[in-house]
Amino acid sequence: MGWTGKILRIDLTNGTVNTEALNMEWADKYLGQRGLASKYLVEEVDPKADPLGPENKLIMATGPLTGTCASTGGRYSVITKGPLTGAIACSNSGGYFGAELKFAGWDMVIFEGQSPKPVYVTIFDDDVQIRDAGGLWGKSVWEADKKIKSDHQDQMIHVAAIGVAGENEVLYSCIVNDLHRAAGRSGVGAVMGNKNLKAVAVRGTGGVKVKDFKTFMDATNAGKKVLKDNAVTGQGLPAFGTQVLMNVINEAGAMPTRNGKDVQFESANDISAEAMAEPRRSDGKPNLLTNQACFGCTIACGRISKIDETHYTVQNKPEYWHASGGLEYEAAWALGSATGIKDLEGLTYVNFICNEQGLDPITFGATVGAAMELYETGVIDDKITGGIELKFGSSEALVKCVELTGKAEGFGKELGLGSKRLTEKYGKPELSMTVKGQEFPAYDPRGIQGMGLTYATSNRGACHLRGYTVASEILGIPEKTDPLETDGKPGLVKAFQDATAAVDSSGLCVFTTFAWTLEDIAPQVDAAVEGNWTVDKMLEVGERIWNMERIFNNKAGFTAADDNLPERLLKDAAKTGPAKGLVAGLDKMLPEYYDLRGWTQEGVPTNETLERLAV
Amino acid sequence: MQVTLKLFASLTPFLPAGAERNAAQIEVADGTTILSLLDSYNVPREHCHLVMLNGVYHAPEARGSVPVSDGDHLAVWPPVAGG
Amino acid sequence: MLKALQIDPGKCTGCKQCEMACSYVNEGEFNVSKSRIRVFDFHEDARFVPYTCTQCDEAWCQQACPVNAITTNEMGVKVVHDNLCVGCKVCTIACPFGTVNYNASTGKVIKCDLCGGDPACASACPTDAITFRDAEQSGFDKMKEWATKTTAGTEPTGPNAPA
Amino acid sequence: MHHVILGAGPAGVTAAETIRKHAPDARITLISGEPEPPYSRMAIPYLLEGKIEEQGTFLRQTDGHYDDKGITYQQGPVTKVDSAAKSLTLADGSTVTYDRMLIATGATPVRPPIEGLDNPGVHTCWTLEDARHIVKHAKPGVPVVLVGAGFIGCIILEALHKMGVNLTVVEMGDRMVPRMLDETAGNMLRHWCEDKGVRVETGALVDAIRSSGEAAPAPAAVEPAKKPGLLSRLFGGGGSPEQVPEPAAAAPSHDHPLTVHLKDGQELPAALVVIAAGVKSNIEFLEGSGVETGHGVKVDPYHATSAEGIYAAGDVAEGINLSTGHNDMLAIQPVAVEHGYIAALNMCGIETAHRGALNMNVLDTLGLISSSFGTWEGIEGGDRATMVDKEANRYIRLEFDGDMLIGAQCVGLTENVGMLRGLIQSHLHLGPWKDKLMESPGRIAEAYVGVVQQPPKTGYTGPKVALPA
Repeated sequence: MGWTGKILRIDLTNGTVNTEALNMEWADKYLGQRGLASKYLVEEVDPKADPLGPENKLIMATGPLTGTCASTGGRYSVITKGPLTGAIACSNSGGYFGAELKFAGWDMVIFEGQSPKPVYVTIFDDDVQIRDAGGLWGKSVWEADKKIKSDHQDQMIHVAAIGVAGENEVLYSCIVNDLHRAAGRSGVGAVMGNKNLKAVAVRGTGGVKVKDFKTFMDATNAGKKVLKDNAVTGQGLPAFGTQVLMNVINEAGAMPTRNGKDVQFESANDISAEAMAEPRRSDGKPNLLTNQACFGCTIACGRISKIDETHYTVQNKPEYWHASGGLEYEAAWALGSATGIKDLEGLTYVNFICNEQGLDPITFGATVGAAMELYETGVIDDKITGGIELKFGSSEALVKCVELTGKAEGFGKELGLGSKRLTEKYGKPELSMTVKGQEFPAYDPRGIQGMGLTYATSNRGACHLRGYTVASEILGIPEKTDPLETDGKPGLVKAFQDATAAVDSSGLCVFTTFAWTLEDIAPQVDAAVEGNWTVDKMLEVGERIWNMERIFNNKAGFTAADDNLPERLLKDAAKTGPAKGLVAGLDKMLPEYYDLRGWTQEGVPTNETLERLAV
Repeated sequence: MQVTLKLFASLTPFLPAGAERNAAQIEVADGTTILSLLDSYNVPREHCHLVMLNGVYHAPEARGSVPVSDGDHLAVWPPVAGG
Repeated sequence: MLKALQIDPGKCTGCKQCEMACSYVNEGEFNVSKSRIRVFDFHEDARFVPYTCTQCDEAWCQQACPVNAITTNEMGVKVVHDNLCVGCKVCTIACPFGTVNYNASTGKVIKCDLCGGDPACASACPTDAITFRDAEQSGFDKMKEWATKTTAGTEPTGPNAPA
Repeated sequence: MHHVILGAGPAGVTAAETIRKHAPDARITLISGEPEPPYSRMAIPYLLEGKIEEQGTFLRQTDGHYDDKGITYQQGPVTKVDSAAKSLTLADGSTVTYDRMLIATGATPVRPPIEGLDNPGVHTCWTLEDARHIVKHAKPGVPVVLVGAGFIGCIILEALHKMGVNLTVVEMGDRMVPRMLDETAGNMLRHWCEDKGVRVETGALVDAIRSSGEAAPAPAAVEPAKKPGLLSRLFGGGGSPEQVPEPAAAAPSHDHPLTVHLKDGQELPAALVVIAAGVKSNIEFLEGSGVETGHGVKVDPYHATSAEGIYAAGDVAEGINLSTGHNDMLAIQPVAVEHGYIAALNMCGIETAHRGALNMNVLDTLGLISSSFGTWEGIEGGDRATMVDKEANRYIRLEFDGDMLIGAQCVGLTENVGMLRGLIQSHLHLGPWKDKLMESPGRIAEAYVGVVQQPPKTGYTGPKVALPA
């Protein structure tokens, strides 16, 4: 009920497929998706294992609400040891793939080992096959998606694939499903590529049942009403998408700009949600065509864009003249603000290529930003960049970079390392805007202090989705706190982290929490699956997951020293905006955070904590 | 005195004629508060969710008493979010 | 006054809540592959089109049924009677809209019956892309018009006319 | 005005009801050739397999339906028509006069030139009466030979298999359902049937059906029987492999009442032989009536015959084939209904030309579903798209004229299959979807919806949400 109770275990080394029953004891302790799959990973993978080796595993997992009519109940996560960071990685994606996996009858798929040759896996209900991917290798995500559907003559198949970036083990390559939804961060696509696994194609015709349909329908309907009545989820997100934040964060002086040199981008409004909806000067049509929902989502924040056919990026490439996934805020920030580029059509094109070749646009954009700083400060020159004039603000440079990085050619090979390895290579590690090797996203901790602690303590490296205190500090959800203040933030960060871990494990999208609290979510989970799923239990599960992930990372060699921020944020004060003169006050927050977590000041969970949570 | 009024998302239509990309330079009298300024442009109070004066948020209860000064930027959004 | 499903593809976001509501009401589980309504995804055109039976006036399916297992109820809905349906599938090829489908697990055909007058797809649609409204007030939608015009031979201008 | 309708099949019943709708005061007489209430032949196989009772085969399910509609239901059959006197003679010698008459007498099974068709235990499968006989003989495990794997044969095949008999099907053509499916599809069906334990002999002619005590006419001329294949060893029907067939004159090698002799010398034991070798129109009674006939009754686009006041509809009529524009016999249920409907309108004085019926069939062969539409064999110069997946028993073949779909056949595809009819019948231009279908013929549903639901050329685009004013 809710869970299908079945797991697929696919050994790529030996080419075998086995099924097993879901460990229900673990399901009761870790719920599903992020939590439950992480439990399998920590039990089965040595924390010191090479992420890009056969001993690492790659798990695709759904949650108990995936494939139900709960709003946003279409999520799945990819769990593995991340090659960008060396930490546990969990990357969450929408689209339709996750629900389809559930309809095919599977809670999760565990990929083990390494195939001797490129393969793809088809999961057509109970019929699971490892197939030769000779004809797919070297193709983009979009080409692979099309070819798989065509080869199997079934357009209802949903495909999660890596692009050429993943094949080349670009350290921040992602797994793209449904053409433009992605398990984006931490390089989960490189793990798939390392396993020689090009794609997973799923078609499910089975049904999903829940424990108590009547109660479930009541709970989910009540939840949908809350989303509809809420101004953010009912109007703001569908109309403007996440990109509405471009001006908000810029105005608040927390927009990391030009590799974090500035906290405000003077051209933010040229690449904002408002700009996307405005008719273009060139052809009178807006960049944004419509919004799109993921499976089961009653919010529908997804952007669908069409590039101006006369724009230099596509004028000779009619294959890009169709609609596809448009800019979301993080992508627009990384590709635009972090590089100082204000060319909306160019950014849309680069975003298309990121989707097509399977690149995480956050890390890619941030890495280009770092490379631009290396170039402008004379650390690297045209010889190294292969003639690319890598100046802040150059759309042409960014476009060349994205085309090379996906293919891992020329300077693209170096960009594929991510900013940490790139800047280290040229002796300037301080220019990498990363935590645990992963680039931080679109919020500058000097202007939003809580996010500094979120980045520093995130279990998968710098990330906004591990504890989105922006909601409180800037947007006033659930209540407004002062973004420039560090007081109270450790508690806020911990609460967001635990709640998010629970939501990520349920099959739901974290964006519901702009309107929902666990009070709205717990009844939906409780009606779907066995076990008394109260708010308290959800929070306890969230905290348990957080600690489990932490322990894995500690065993992998991470220490309190890694709970840190780039020097620039700690030493160079913001130059403009409300945060002018401020640096990130991490030192004021971290000790209290460890205390609240029940960890030692070395960042290690105490025995009491472990016992309390039964990790 | 001169103030920059920025209205975003669904509030854009309330900007005066001549506004460019969500912003308009407007002339205001001394003593104008955030609230009275927004009222004078008929921006519905219930939709003024995020109100930032020079990037600093002001809660609804403070908007009637905080005055705007020459050169200030007043930016307003309805309830929005992202990620 | 008869009510009918009105579908406005321009409002559809592709969330498939209609398919889930339909399968829940009719199959007792969430199973979009057994839904009577299907959302077509025209990705490259950024367009989603929900599609189901229009309950056309001179229903091909009803006329084609050899055993009178499809009848029109007082609300104008074409209903399949499971006790009479022999599973011959003639209605599935006779319906030019392709909205009567064979269900191999029951050996009978399934089609939209408007949930007995309270269609779950319309209730579940978050954007009003699917609504259930008075048919005459809102005018027949395009498909229904198409359907009424193409009854066997009665309307010389319908698509049944040789090109 | 007295409307007389000969034949109580789908065409006749639809016509009677349609006349009633448009002529509330007319007198309507429906004359049946059989003693049963109007029923559907199509439902007989389902009766055989026990899915329904006899009542379930009835064309209309409401008690007193014909009385309520003021339709006089009378037992025929009609033996003679006098179109000059507008009168007809029934089998019991009584006469009926009419103002308008509809011939909807359908067809009867062809009796192929095979010796021994009159033996007990040899049946066609056409009437309820036939069905009753078949049920009596077709007990689980007994050997049954089905002669004919055409459309009707295959439907009966399904029923016989479900009844649990030990079945052999003998088809003259080189594949199953040769008039509905091409070689690829027909052979797919054959392998499917063989996998389910049905023995299929294609390209095989039946020489004779003899009761098992009977001696063959020329014993010396009989060739030795082919060594039975694996399937027949597993499932019976050919005796044990070691057994050398005895000369035909000797006692039979089995204890079943019938033996089916094939031209190639094989002998198939049978407790029951079912003949499904095609049908022919019931037009003998029209001899000398003045109604022009060919294979069936000739009609104009209004379904009027050459005789004044007489119309024809259904399997007996040579109506217009939409695909060819020529008169043709399409003996299928939906066409019979269409004919009945058009003829009735014209009989009521509502002039309505028929633009033609689309040939289409759907067949469930032991769970493998196939269908074909229109000009499925294609035309010269037209494009063809095919998709074959033998492993999954899936097949799609589309035939185009320019960018219009004109014919199609499918195996293993049931979802939205009616859209094939929609596209063929409506002559919609597929435009860019044609190329997509050439590449992926399975995208037919998308193509259909994509073509009929074009996006508006102008108007609002943007997020689908109601913004507050």
